[in-house]
Amino acid sequence: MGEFTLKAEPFLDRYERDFGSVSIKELHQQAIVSFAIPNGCETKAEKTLNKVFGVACPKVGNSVLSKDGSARLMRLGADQLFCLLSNQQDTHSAHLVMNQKFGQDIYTTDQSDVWVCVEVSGTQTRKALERICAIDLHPDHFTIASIARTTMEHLGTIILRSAENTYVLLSASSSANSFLHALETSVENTM
Amino acid sequence: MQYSGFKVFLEGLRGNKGWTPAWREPDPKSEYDVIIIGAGGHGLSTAYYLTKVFGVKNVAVLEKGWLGSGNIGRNTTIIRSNYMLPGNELFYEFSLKLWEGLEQDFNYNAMISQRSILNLFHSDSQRDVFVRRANAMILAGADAELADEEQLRRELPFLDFYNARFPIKGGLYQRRGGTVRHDAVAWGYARGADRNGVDIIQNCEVTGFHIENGICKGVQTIKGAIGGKKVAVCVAGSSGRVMAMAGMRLPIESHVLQAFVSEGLKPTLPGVITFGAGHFYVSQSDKGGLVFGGDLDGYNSYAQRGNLPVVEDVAEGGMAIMPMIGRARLLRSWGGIMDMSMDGSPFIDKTDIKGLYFNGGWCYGGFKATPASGYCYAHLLAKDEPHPVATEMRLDRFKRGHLIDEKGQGNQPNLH
Amino acid sequence: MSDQSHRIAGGLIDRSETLEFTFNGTPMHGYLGDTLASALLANGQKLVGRSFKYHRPRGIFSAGPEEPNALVQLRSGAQQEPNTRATVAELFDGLTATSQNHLGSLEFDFMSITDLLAPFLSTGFYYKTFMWPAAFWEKIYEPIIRSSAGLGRLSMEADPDTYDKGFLHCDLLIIGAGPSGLAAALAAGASGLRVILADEDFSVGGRLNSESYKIDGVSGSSWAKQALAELKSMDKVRVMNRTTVYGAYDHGIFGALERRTDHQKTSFGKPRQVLWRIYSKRSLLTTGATERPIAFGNNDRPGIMLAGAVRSYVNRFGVTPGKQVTIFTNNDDGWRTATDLVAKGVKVTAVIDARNKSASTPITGAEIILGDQIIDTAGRKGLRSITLKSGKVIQTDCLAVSGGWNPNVHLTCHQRGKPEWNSDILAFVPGGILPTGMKIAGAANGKLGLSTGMVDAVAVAQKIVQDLGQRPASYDIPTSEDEPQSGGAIWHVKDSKKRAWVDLQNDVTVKDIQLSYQEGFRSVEHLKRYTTLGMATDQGKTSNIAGLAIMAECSGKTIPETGTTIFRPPYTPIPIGALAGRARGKHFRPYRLTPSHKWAEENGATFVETGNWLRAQWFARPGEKGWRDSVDREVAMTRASVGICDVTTLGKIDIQGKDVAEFLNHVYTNAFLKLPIGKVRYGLMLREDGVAYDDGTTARLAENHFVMTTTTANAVLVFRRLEFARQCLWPGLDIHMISTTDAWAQFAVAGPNSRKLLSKIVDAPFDMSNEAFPFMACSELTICSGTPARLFRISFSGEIAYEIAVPAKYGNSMMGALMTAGQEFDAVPYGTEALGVMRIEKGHAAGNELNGQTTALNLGLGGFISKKKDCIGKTLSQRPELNRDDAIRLVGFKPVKSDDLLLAGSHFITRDEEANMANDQGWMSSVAYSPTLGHSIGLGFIKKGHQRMGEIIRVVNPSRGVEIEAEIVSPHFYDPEGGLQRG
Amino acid sequence: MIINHPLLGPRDASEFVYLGDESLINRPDPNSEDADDRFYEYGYLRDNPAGDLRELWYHEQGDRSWLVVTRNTLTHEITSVEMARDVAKAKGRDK
Repeated sequence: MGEFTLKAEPFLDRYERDFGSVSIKELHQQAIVSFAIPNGCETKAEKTLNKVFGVACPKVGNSVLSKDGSARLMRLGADQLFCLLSNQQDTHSAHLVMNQKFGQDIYTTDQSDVWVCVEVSGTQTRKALERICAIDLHPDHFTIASIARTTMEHLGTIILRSAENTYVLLSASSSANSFLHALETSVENTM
Repeated sequence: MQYSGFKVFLEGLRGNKGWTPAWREPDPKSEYDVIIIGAGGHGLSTAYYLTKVFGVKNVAVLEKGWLGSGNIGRNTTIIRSNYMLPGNELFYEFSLKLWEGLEQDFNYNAMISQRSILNLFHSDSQRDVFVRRANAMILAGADAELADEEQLRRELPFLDFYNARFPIKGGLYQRRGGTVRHDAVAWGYARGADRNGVDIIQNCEVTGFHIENGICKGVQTIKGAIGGKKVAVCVAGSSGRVMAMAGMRLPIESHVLQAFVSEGLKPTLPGVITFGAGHFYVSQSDKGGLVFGGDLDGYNSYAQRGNLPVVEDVAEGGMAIMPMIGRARLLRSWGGIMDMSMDGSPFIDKTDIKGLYFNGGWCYGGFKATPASGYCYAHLLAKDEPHPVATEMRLDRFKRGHLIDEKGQGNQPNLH
Repeated sequence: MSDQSHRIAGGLIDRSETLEFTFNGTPMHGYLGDTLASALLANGQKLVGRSFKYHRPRGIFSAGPEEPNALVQLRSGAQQEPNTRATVAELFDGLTATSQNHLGSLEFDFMSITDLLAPFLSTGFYYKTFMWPAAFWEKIYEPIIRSSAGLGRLSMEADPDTYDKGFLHCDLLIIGAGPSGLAAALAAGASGLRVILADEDFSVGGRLNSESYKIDGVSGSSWAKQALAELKSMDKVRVMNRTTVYGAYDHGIFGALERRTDHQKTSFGKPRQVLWRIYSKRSLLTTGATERPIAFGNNDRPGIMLAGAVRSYVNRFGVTPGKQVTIFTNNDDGWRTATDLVAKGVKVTAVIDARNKSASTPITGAEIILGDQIIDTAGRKGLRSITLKSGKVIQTDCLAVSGGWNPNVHLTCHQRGKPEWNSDILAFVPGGILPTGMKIAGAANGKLGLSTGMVDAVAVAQKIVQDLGQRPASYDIPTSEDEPQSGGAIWHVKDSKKRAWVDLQNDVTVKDIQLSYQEGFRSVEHLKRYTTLGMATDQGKTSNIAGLAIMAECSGKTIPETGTTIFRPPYTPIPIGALAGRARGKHFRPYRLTPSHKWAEENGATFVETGNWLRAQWFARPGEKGWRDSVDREVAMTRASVGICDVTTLGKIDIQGKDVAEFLNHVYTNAFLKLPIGKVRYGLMLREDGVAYDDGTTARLAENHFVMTTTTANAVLVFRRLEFARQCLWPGLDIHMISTTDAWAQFAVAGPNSRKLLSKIVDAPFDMSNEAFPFMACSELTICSGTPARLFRISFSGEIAYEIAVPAKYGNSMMGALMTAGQEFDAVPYGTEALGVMRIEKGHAAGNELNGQTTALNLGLGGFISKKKDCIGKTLSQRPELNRDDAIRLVGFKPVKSDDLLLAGSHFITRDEEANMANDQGWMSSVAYSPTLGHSIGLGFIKKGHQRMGEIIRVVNPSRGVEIEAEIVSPHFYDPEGGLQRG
Repeated sequence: MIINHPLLGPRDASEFVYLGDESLINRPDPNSEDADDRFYEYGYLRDNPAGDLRELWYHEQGDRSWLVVTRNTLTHEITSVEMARDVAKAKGRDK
């Protein structure tokens, strides 16, 4: 016992770079748990979520921060939500905690390592994202806390507008390097 | 009128006053032995062989628009016989052999150019599949040649051997494959059929079939009813619409395939080249345009036009294997409607309605089949039995479970 | 500069910035604001190119994108850009251009012999000859035709520039920033719409920059400048110059190309062009109109231009194309050219109006000739004189021709809308099915007067504002006047005996069109295809209508009866590089890396592309001579002790819900209803057509929690099909799926010592014994002091084997830990090749066997289709021809001579039968050299294979010129009873 | 093309994967007497209309929902978009 221990290695090696009016940063301590709502249990599930997070369940295409601000609930589909928890030392136990709280009301799956999580921020962010994102990110249209699951440069991506000029992007962890390249190129091409 | 270099010379001296129409513009007669619906490539070649080879005399071809307005007039002109399955390969090889003597046969220069077709492969397992195919081709009497990377580097130095996402590992050549001036095929067959006495009636849309007690006796058209002992439908792209008038549902969906041509360029590509890790195939026309295409748009359509995602996908495929075309410009894009069948292979068959015959389901491979399709359809119409190389192209094959699925994609037409 | 012989005063160019350039190596100068064409004209360069077929000397014909003649090769080396229209190429310092399509120099083109042979090269001549002897076509005729045809040359080097793409969204896309577009944008912008105003030119204003119009009392170009400034102050309006909207696609999506650095010598590492997809709720086409010429004898000489283009050069660029200009018109608009030239002090020799009608303004110093027409011209490399029908000869070095104006309907045709004939303006206007949400205004809609056009555009813009549910703000339409527009229907001069060009670029003459009619090519499409009219790089922007008119004349029909031609995307040619954007080279598609990629890199792995994945193929060790050495060693060491392979790429799907077991029973051929918790089961999936589709395993982790694995290749497709089954076929079942392929780093640990190795890393009290954790067991557990993990006891190699999964972030570290723990067993990492060898030794089907053409019966998996239940594909798998007696079966092959190598793709022929397709018995799907058995082995499909064990067959490979003999054997070469993996 | 997703609003069609005629929802009863014929027709025969077609699209790069889209195959105009799951339930497939 104890002879071997494993080290978690973030997908982009804690990448962080300031381009001036845009900066890109890997959020490497993000726990992600997916919630699936059992058939016919929408009301019950929404009640449970309200109880656990202290907020009403968001509508599809939107997200909401939990009452204590520690978790963000993103409604991706009719029966699917993602829960993002920032600054987690152990990203893989979050779903177990949730699982215990939910029982069979909601099915949970650990998604932490499915996704590389990147924050892009700065005044020119929208101009850079215009190059790869087909979603209309105009501030009147894609309001703060809006989310969308779409595709960028052949890669499935979830985009969240977390603040005025800040976006959190989730894309498959196995192609993290290609995704980062797409982002960097977009920023460089619009500088 | 017989065409020849001498005739061109003589007419040049006479101010080209002596050329006569390539075909007549007849009014329909009340009755024909065979009515062919559709003056596309296949319909016209059917009429040509029916009269020339099988001795049928009284034949009409009815065309909704202008002759050659189907996919014969909007394809990417490739001929080849690089198939794998017995139900296909013998047929396409027969077709390629007919192409080889066609111009002298119908006295029209269709610019049949056997400048080779090359299918690139990019992985070991893809190579295995191509070896299987190459061997099948040779066993069927066709030609096939496997080229390794080194050979391709020598022959096609402009391919991306240096920075490719999917490295080029080799390719399957069919040297006898190539390209043809597609419109000229329609015109050559039309002129030939017309000279054999076939009435080609343009602007004569068929509006219904005359079917009595399960027997087809003719058609209704916008120019009136026309009787026919045999009615041969040959309208790939519109098969569903036409056969619906006879109350038949088909194992076919109509899909749009886009095609593209660049501005004219001095000789750039020696032959046809296809990408094995994306959707792109290209050749160069005698006028100098790069003629290229890729995948179907993917959705059912009769609109003869496509959308941007496929345009971009095709361009990406092109740049992936030959980045020297980056500064060549796309001049025109257009769309054709494909009869996409349930296993990617066609039909030349009788129907359950006596006297009504069907030819269709050519997917995006109909052009290369033009001579054999017409020949075999003519054989079926004349003798009421399939030509030996077209015995598998039956409508009931799905019911029996006899699939001719080259790509292994199953009953989803847009994947073939 | 004094050396610019044809430069005159005025214009919108910046004379303080001199730009140097060369044409065919000759140094020349121009100014900022010039196009290459205006600079060439300023330098007195009349001859700029050769025509396509007859290699006729040609000069600049237009001042815009419709240019048929002045195509040049721009730049040099790998950046050489053939067929660039000089009329839209912005001049920059250091530009180099060369003329194209000639053999020898531009002045002495040997290929101009074709012009002398023209009588024998009439339209379609090539269809009538070159047929004998047949073999000569490829060898002789075609190479000659090909090298004389074509236009410019590619460098044949990879395009060194980069391209980018992007997405834009707007309420209203306005295409064309001429007077109508600007006014519409001002009106819509004032009403608060999100507007994009795009224009292909580098300076907005459209014809305002080329004409002497006044708007609101100032010059048209000044008004355009003011309008631009105002639009730029509106934060919801985006003005995009140098941006060509090239295609109208479904549902309001447009393609647009923005040229970012084409006006510079270098791109400074930035994308040269950006391809935009514009999503618009509405669009407004204000693309104006294009002038058309009149065909007459020898109307193709350098110096013969469109009259409006002459105005452009004089007014916008401060260049006069000639010193003695003659005007030939059939309409009022042509006269304005004379007025403008006179105002600029350019000598107008004569104005010839084919009608018997004169304009009101007197033209100082010009001879006015009414009711006459030009029948011939002289001057091979530059116009010298013209001859009129009346016999009069006029010396002139520039002829400005106006045949009226055609609305620019190009984009309205992209959804196969057919323009309609408007007999008032004698031109086609937009008609038929228009692109969704599109409106047309101004000259593009046939409202040819300046004032009329602007009023129309504002009205349409305000209507759009209303349609979008907003209130139109008040907008004062600027004051301007309509210029006189009436004209006559004169398409070509009938009395010309000489060749009269209709399509200048493709060398289609009036006679060619008449011959086309004579030979029966009478529909518009036949005309186009037979003569090549309108098929050149300009898509016939200046020639289609005349062609149609001449055909109408031949048939005695009207123009609309004769037909219309529609334009196809793109509006102007678009570089293929721009359409591809960034997706080229290594970035053609994304890379997916396995969690242990870094470890593999550090440990000598060779990688292979597997779909988008990059996987370790083998790990070479020093001294190994080739890949076979490495692979043989990896197999041998795994079978001898233990090997480790990253198998993360297999698809993983987390499935939860109350009805998962029932669902799996539907989608797998074999039974899953009673799969116990803690167990894994192999499963086979069929397509609904009964053909085998995918295989994998599914583990039951809890009552309502399952984990499915799929093959690497089908991961996405299986997920899609399962979602279809879940939502569309059995929507009542409670099933929830999410992909966890990337969540878990999964490693196969295989070999007799695999258990011992893993025992070292699993956390207590997990019991690894065969009794506690037998073959096909699974469990969640922790390893390495607390890392969550999943363990499956499954085997692809036939050995005692496990697959162990840890969260992907630990994957790289895990590989290291496994190797460290395995050191004492001489553990070996193995790649996909060794994996493949072991699966062939074991007789497992993989991608080469599950190729979408084979059934469970073919694969020897018929027994996996449960007789007790239905599943997807079962009914259709029972069709008779899929179950023929002589159906192919998957079996093993071993060479009769043990040194022989089997090759995949070989076909099987029964001994003593001839090798042909009729006797084809099947094919070899997978082969490997088995280090375990010491010879080559293969898997393949052969008719009735299961009944032919021991038969020797011919393995033919004619494409490689080899044939060997092989024995049909069981596909299970290694441990056929399967005892090892259970040990 | 743009598909107006009932839950997500307008999305570019490139986020979707096309399958085909909505009738693919109507998987026949495998236990019916004429199951062979019905599966053959279900699997292979299509109306393939030139006009309105109810067809299945999968929002693969989105919420993973299958949709039934009514689209005109001559003009590509889309007149309605429904969740396929609701359509399937309305056909009684959840029984």
